[in-house]
Amino acid sequence: MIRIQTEDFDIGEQTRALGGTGDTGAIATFTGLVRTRGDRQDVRALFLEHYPGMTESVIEDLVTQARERWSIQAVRVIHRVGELALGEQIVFVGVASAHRGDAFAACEFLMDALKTSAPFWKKEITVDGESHWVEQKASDRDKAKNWQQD
Amino acid sequence: MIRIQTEDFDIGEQTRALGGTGDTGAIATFTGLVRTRGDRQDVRALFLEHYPGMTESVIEDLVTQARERWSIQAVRVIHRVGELALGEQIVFVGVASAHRGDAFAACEFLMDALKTSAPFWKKEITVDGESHWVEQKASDRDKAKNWQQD
Amino acid sequence: MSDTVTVKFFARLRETLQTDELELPISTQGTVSDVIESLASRGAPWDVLQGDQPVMIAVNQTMARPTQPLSPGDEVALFPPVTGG
Amino acid sequence: MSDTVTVKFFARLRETLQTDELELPISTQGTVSDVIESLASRGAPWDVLQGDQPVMIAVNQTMARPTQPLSPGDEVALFPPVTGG
Repeated sequence: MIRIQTEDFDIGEQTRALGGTGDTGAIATFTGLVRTRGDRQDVRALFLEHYPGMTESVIEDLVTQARERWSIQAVRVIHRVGELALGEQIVFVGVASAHRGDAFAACEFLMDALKTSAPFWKKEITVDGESHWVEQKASDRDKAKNWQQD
Repeated sequence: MIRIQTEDFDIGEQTRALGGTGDTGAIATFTGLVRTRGDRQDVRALFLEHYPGMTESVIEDLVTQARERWSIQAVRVIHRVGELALGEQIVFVGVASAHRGDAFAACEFLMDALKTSAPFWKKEITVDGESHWVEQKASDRDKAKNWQQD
Repeated sequence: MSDTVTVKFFARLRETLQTDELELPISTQGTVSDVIESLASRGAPWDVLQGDQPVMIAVNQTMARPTQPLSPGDEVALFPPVTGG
Repeated sequence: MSDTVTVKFFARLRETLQTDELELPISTQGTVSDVIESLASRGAPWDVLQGDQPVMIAVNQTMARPTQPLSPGDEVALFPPVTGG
């Protein structure tokens, strides 16, 4: 399940939706939150823009790659867009598997890959009312590269 | 926060309790569930025993190790004991950090270390009414060893 | 089918160009590079497309290189490196 | 203080020995090994403590080796490899 939405989501509900088949032994989740220190200090909100259509298909493709690489049973990805205040949830990736190693690896892969290949752009709005587009991080590119297979 | 308890827990509530300071950018969680295929097939429940006192201090020590090794802001570990039916939640580890790499690494370290060093023992109860103690897995020992530093 | 492509802009590029989408005629055997050159030749602010900041390209919602040939009706998107998650 | 140690058993060991806790006198300079030998010498089922299956040791709730010296009042725990999580 992949959702791009403006609304918030409930992590408990999302996690329960991943498990409960009796075959699932492990659920790994990641939640990203708006934090006060981004590219600049005193961030009070983010504005998130995306490329409708392409975003969903890029994430679908990442989930397919994860399914080919690890033994996983269910995946849920939620990414919010629009304006999000400090402390709000931005993104959720949850992976269910029989085993914890697969759940952790697939969850971290999906987050790292999403950061560098899904068409989302973040603008930070600071407490002084200024705003600026966030720059892509070299550390994020490195993390994504580490998952590349020979 | 470390809890050993018979009662169930709500992942949404636990995750919300980890974040929300404005400094937190990343929350990684792991939840372990009772699954039908353990050491044997057709598991219908687990019985979990622990060593009161030692369990808490071992987990405290693992959390201290995680805090020394990664930049993390909050940790919650919940482990249930007693009889747990198929599909029920056994264990929760949640880690909050400014950055996702630290949150993922500390969460996976804590789960791997907990599996091989916290004094819990699992007995599987199968649908035919038989029960047997679970054997420690070599794969779990290997995972825990991989975190050892030179 | 029209002999044009749709060009979309996102994020900082969309704001700098004050344009989220336009239609552009393409010549036979045109590529993404031709589209970028044609737009940049309009002068400021369009020259940002050939400036210092990297411009990513998608054609029909798939990442593409500047050398990618275009067909009438294609959807070209130009945007800064992505920063979601 | 008594000249005994408390010995606790968990999981399969607790079930096999049908004992979760006992008090055992210790000699001066006694070690965990002495405690295990003394118990195993009672014969079946206690010989399981020196059988094929690994027995883990904690002294005062910290993992320990068989050579660890004991003092009166110490809490020794014997249990199978742990399997939580």
